[in-house]
Amino acid sequence: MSPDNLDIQNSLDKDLIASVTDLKVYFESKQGMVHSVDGVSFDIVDGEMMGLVGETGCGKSVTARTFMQLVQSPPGVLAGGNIKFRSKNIKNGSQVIDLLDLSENQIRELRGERIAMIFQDPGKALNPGLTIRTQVAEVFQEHRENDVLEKAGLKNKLSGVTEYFVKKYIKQEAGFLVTTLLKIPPLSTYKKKIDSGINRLVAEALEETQIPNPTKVMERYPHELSGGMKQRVMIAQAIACNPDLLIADEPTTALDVTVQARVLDLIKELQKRHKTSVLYISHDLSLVRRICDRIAVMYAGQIVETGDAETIFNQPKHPYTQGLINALPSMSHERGKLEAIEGIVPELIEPEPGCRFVSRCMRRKANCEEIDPKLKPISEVDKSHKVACLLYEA
Amino acid sequence: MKKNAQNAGIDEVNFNDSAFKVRLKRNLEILSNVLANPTTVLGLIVVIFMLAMAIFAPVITEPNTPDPYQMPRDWKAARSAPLTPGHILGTTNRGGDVFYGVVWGARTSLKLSILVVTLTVVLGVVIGSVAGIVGGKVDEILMRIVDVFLSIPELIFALAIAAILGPSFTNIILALVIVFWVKYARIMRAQVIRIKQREYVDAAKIMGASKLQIYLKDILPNSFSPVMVQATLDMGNIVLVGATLSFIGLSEAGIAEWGVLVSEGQAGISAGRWWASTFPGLMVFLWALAFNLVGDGLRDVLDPRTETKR
Amino acid sequence: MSNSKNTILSLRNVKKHFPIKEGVFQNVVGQVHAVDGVSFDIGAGETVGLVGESGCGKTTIGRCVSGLEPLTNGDIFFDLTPEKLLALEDFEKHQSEIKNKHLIDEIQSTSNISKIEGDDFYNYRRNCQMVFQDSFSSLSPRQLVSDIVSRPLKIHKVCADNELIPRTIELLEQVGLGKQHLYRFPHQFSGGQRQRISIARALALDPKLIVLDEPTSALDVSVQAQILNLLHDLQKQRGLSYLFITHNLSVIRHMADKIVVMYLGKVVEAGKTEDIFSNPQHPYTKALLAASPDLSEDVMSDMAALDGPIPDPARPPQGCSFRTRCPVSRTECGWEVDDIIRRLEHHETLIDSIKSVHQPDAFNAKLTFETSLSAIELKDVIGTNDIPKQMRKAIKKIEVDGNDVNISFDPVQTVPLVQSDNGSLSRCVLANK
Amino acid sequence: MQIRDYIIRRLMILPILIIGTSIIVFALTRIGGSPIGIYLSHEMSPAEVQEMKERFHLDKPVPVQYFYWIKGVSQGDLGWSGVASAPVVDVFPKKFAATMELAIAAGIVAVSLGIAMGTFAGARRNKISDHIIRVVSVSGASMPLFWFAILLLIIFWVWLGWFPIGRSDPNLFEAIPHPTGFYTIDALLAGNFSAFRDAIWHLIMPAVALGYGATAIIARMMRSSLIEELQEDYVDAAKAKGLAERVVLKKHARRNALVPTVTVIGLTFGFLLQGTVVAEIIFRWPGLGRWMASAVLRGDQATIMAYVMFTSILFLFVNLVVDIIYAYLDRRVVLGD
Repeated sequence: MSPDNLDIQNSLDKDLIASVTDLKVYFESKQGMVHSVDGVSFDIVDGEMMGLVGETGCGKSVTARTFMQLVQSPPGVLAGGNIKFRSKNIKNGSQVIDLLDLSENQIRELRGERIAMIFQDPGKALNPGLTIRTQVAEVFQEHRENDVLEKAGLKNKLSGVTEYFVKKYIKQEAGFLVTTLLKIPPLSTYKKKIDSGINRLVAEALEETQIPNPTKVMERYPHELSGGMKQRVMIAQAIACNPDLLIADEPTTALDVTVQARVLDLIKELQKRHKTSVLYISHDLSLVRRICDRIAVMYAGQIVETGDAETIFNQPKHPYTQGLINALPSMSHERGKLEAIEGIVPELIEPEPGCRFVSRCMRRKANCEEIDPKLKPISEVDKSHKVACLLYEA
Repeated sequence: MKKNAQNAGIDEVNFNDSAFKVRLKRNLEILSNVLANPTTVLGLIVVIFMLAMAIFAPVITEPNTPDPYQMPRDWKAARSAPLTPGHILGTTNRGGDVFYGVVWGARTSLKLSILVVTLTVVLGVVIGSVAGIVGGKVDEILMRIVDVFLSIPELIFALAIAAILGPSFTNIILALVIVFWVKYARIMRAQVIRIKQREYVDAAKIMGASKLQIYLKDILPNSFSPVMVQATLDMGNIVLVGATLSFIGLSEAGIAEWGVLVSEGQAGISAGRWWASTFPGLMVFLWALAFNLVGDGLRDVLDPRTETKR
Repeated sequence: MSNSKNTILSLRNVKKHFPIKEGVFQNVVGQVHAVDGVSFDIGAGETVGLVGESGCGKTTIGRCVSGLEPLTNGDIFFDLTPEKLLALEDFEKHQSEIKNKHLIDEIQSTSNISKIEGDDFYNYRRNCQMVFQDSFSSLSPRQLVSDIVSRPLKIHKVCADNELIPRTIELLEQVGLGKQHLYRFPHQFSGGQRQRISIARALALDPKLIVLDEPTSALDVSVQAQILNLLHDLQKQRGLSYLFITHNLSVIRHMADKIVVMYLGKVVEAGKTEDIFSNPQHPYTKALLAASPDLSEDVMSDMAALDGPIPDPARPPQGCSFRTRCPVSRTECGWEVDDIIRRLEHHETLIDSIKSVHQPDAFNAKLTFETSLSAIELKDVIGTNDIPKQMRKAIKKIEVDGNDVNISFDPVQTVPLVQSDNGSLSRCVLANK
Repeated sequence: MQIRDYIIRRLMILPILIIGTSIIVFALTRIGGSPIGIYLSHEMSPAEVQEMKERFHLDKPVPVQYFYWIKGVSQGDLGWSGVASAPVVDVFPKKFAATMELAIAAGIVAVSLGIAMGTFAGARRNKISDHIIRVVSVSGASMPLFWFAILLLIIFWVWLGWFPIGRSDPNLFEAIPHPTGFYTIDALLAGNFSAFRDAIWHLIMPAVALGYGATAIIARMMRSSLIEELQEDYVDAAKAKGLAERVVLKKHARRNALVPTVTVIGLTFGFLLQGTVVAEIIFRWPGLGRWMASAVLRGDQATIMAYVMFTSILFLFVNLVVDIIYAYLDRRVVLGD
């Protein structure tokens, strides 16, 4: 651990698993720089579910992808900020690292192992050309070499060249020569054992997400499964290594309501059982309220309000959050009297200073167009409820 | 207040816009997108150069009499190397001026490609549209015919047709038309079937638009861009195949055509007279390359997938 | 139902089946029962909400109503006066003794949308318009807004050429756009604005009915609210009727006067909005309500989740089609042999050892296993709690005969829609009592 | 549709296509003036012509003529080749192996090089190597084969003298038995290494010339489909599992990108077949293509008909195989027309 990492370590509160500070991700375009994520800060409390809510194009998905360095560059540009993350189960104990500082190889060790991700459309996030087994197996092969060996009954039983070959095979690093050698005796027996070991791990992982008949399902191709089933496979894959942080990017948007309910139940249950922290991204405020402990509301690349779920829902402070809640058709509204937020989302190309919401805001003040509001605690009492609005600045 | 104007975006009032102006602006926008790609611009420059050469051929070199499309023969200067006075690119074994062939070959190629592309596009679009719209048995039969045509490699097919019709430039045109229309029929049918399922076609049906109206207003304009891309590519390909047929010997001997010239120059190669084949061949290559580059550029811009994203 | 108003649309036992083609010759091997006997009425100025999950047939109904799909069976009547509706209902009840034959004939020739032709059909086209979910796909990318909105006016020659543009501007203004938007292409607008253009186009012919097929599903909540308000205002101003198709229950509660809940091509519950939301009768409706996070005010309440997949609509379960996922199923739900086979999903070895299934009808079958042990195992499994208790009770006979197992159930008819206490219709054996 | 049904359907359409092709070929001979030309070997008197007409059923209606022709073809009667002064059936097998050897060699060059180049360029999008490969592949697709071949000839035969032309050194191959007709294989079977070297040496230039265009087409397709696959969500999902870039590329993206490329490879085969006509003329390769070229020039209809029929049937079969591979590889597709 290098000395400059030490002060970062000090700066992450003990109860947090991750903390995003002033994150800026821009995209190059013909018209100019698009400020998709523009100074986003929020914390994820260890063992809790954090909801990141916002409408289309507000930058929530980009934020999530930045955790894993999955933003394509170019056109993506990391313009500033950091994401501190407490990686807990690594050999030398828990340590705090800046996810954006990691090299390609370092982040790769974390992906799927300490941080995992569930994607919006399971139909697209599973490779159509590979069986479920092959795809789920990869997680174990990449990160759980020892478990595979143990399941195969080969732990501490291998040595020398055999061990080298077998490990290469598990890690998917085997070239043509090794692959061929593993197909002929005596090495082929090891290969068979490894394969059946992997099979058992995959079946267990699928079982965990309540997939009926895992040994059958795993031989299928993605298009042979229903949407809900595919999402379960994605979840199984994500939690296979029992990660510290699970990023769920609109995991139920592509599903029907009743299926959505099942998947949500499953995520919640697994989160409780494994004490995983979750960053749950959604456009649906009422859904997030239901399963998350804390919520951050995003608008046009910035966080406008954050706090615990009930507070945000019952005492929203930011005009945008209020508008969002009021726009939901609920019992209290008379027909045709929804409180819509008029206007449209501003362009994010080289935005001017000032509040992004100003053009649609019903409560704007004279200086809203000039001053960039900062995310600040609403009161001395409740430090966790923060809002970025001039109305609440003294 | 700059910010507000920006936020309002398309709400800005510009009432003097007319439909014509907007369409013109949109087409210019597409054009500027096409021109944003440097390789496309390069292709376009070469295309313009070639077209200029074809159009101004009588100005660049003095036309041969009586038929300017026939190579002039200067038997005394046969086998001259390039940079010989009067024969800047040298001459062939039989005294044909390579420069004359290069310039008038452009004119021949332009004639060939425009005729073939126009005829094949019309034929293909009509047949493809009928197959796509009528569907059922008609579609099945038309598509089997298309399959049969596609099952003979195009050069061999054209070769056989031209051979049986007898060697002449007109027969090459005919042969190429017979071979090339199928592509357009296929593309057009696929497009029509794709567009037919769009909801705006449903919307037009619900309005009560007639089938002809739907075809002309909804289906045709929205399915034409791949045809246009293919036509651009074929402006090059047709010259490529046409020149190959000429090279094999299916044009009238002695006409000012690049393939004929390459073939004529071939005889001198073993004696080291490289120029008579190299220059006209280079012209075929540049012609095909230029149209290919422009076609690729068009495809990138007109691709329906990128279009919906914008 | 009030007697003074006309009924704009009346669906009577509408069926739409799509053939399944398979094999080398693309032979028709079965029918997907996309819509399987649906009836409901839409009154003048009324909004009827059609809800259900994807694949339940709601969109197909929208397409049938707008005349895009011919019906397999049943009738759709347009604009019936109260007398005509009464006559029609009377005719259906007592087919043998037709009282006023000429009125029925008149209705058939002027109001039945699959029978009317020529001018009458043209008239229907003007009066029934549609707004689609995907505003990108429903607006031609190569037409200007002015072309799109004025097109219906041109087709029906509603106004003179020089009035075309003023009329178009008027329409745009009604949906909250203006003349500055006239000469723009659809891709230059945001999703909400494109949906407004679609609505303007639908309004152009001044229709009586608009079919709204998930008009706000692709939009963000804040924009959705704008569009819902607009739709409501237009309805008030023009006395429009809406057939509002959606999967979103909170939207439907906000918009609809009456609700029709569909499951597997059939109506499972229908009634007034308040009744259905305050006191749902059908277990499926209850599950849908519980699964919608924005409906229940109690945050901590568990979301009711339904077990199992939706059955294949090519072979929909007889009896009650919801019983395979129903948390409160009964013995009399109409269990059949397929249910047992579905349950065997969880018993790999058993389902693998089935050699053949001989099934003379849905309620009787002979399952042949590879070994007699498997046959006995099946009987054992059926005895355990892996099989719902109610289903077990419904089995009339189960006999092991060597490698064969003979199973039979009591045949049950399709569960009818019946009036329940709160006045809504529900298709459930529980309401049947 | 099931893969099995799809294949059966394709197999059932095949005879229709073959019959269709034969009708076109037959029709061609009827357009081109006197169909009797096929059968004439020397000038004949009107009486003799009349007799020939009857002998070959040319006085009957056209459909009947077609029937007799097909009957003849199916019995191995492909007519008399004026160019070769021998029955077409006898000449065909000798020339066939030469052409196939060339086409297959070019095919191997094109497929291996094309896929490698396409993958390389697609994975390094917008880097220098990608630009170079793009230039090479765009120019390859618009390169006239007759010109490229002549350039190779000028440079490597006339100027540098590195490669010979023709098919082989006749001295080396006279002594060797020819069980397959493929000189490279025959030389290997005979264990004659210098003959093998000679065969390869003669093969390189024509194979490269012929293969260049096909390489370009395959590389271009591979590049664009790889780029498309790399944009898919599942590639991100694979990365999110912590897989190495190499595994993501090889196991996930490249595999799926190969699917559309396979179709192009099938079409490329037609490209290679037709290219042999030109390549064989220029490199003096004694194959079917060169025979066809001289038949074309001399109006030898029997040879033309036989050649066109043969290449299209071969092309049809190759594409059938490719389609089956495609259907097998791409499990996503709902198969159909």
